[in-house]
Amino acid sequence: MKILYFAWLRTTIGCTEEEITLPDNVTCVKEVLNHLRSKGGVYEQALGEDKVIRVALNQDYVQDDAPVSNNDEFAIFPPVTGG
Amino acid sequence: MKILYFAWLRTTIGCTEEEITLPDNVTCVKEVLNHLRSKGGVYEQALGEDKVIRVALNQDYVQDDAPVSNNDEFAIFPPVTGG
Amino acid sequence: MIRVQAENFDVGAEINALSHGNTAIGGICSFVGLVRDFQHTKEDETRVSAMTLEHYPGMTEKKLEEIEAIARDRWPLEDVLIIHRYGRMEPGENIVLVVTASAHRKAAFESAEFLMDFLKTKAPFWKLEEDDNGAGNWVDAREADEDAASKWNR
Amino acid sequence: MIRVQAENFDVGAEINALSHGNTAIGGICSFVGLVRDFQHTKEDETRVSAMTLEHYPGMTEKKLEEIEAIARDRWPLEDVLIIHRYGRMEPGENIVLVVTASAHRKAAFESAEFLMDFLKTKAPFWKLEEDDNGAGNWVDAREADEDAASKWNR
Repeated sequence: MKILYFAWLRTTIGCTEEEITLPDNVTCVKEVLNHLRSKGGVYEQALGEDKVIRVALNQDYVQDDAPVSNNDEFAIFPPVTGG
Repeated sequence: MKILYFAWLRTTIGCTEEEITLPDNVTCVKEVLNHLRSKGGVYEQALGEDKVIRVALNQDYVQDDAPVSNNDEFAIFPPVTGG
Repeated sequence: MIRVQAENFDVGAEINALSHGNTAIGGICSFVGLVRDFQHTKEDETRVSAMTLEHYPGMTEKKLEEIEAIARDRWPLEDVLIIHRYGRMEPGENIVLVVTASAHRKAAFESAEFLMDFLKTKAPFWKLEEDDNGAGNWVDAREADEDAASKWNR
Repeated sequence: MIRVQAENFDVGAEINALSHGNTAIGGICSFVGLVRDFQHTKEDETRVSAMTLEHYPGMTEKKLEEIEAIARDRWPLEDVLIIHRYGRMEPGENIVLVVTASAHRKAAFESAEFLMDFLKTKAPFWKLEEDDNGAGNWVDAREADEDAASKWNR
């Protein structure tokens, strides 16, 4: 699965984009976030429960329970501030 | 008093502007309108009770009971349709 | 600033000129009203070929200045422009322009809509439409315009 | 039509181009958002010297197209233009432009305001402000923007 980070998530994690292989027990958005968080360090810091983040799956906003697969584009970012 | 007519009031009465001297008993807007109406013909036609008209006194909208004098500019026109 | 004129105006140039160099402005809202070539009803396909706007010189300027002052009092505006034409205009031509500039988006939008609603009901202009049969008709005031203007009193 | 670009754009030229020749248009509403040189609070007089807009290429275009389609579905629009820039911009520069053209004034105003409210809450852009001390700060989302957008669901 391709993971993209934007804004302060990108600068905190220090990475624009990475490729991960989902473990078999990771099947929805919330589980992807928990999986990344379990890597600790900057991931734990960026994805902590106190952080307000949004997830887009294949460029659409999704909720925590949306199903995921290894072919998806998974983007994590703060609430948007354009316009 | 200077009387101005606009839009269909102008075309019905056939006059852009006229000067009248107010009789002593004509002291408010409503009385000016009645005075003009009493001239009959196109005045009666243009200022009939069924007609929706507006009055501006010295270039401000006024109600029927506003006091008038011979020095005023008195304009009669339909509801506006600009913009 | 207000302008009442017979000549056409360049919407783009007016907006560009207004914003220039004031870095307190966060948003500029504009509205331009144009002459439409519309058919009156499905049954009556007569189209408007031109229209003439009559106005009340003196009172027009006075009312536009009052409307601008009310908007500036009600919203935090960096700049305001109102241009209203009079005389004969053909379909596609500009009739009126309002532009409002503010630090804030909501103030710019609301004040521009307010200005248009008030122009429609308070500025002494009257439309005479010529249809493609050559007939001239004074346009009736619309109740919807009065309703739109009255909401600002709430 | 939507455009996502790094280059600046000419607000006036864009509006003039959109209206050209369509005599079904009765009103054109536009809103341009600009970079403000604002001081954060009375106590903190630091001013923004520039900002950089990061975006999500691909998703940005997709969301702007969706937002345009929703507006066209909801209001009778003759034309719609959305331009949003990304990259580094200094105070006074254009960030975003929406233009809506309709036979009717109310449709033009409402749809332009709708587009801006939805851009603010749905389009994947993030502002990084540089203040005049050289520090960079990611701007927090405003609850007021969410409130403004949510009113269109009523």
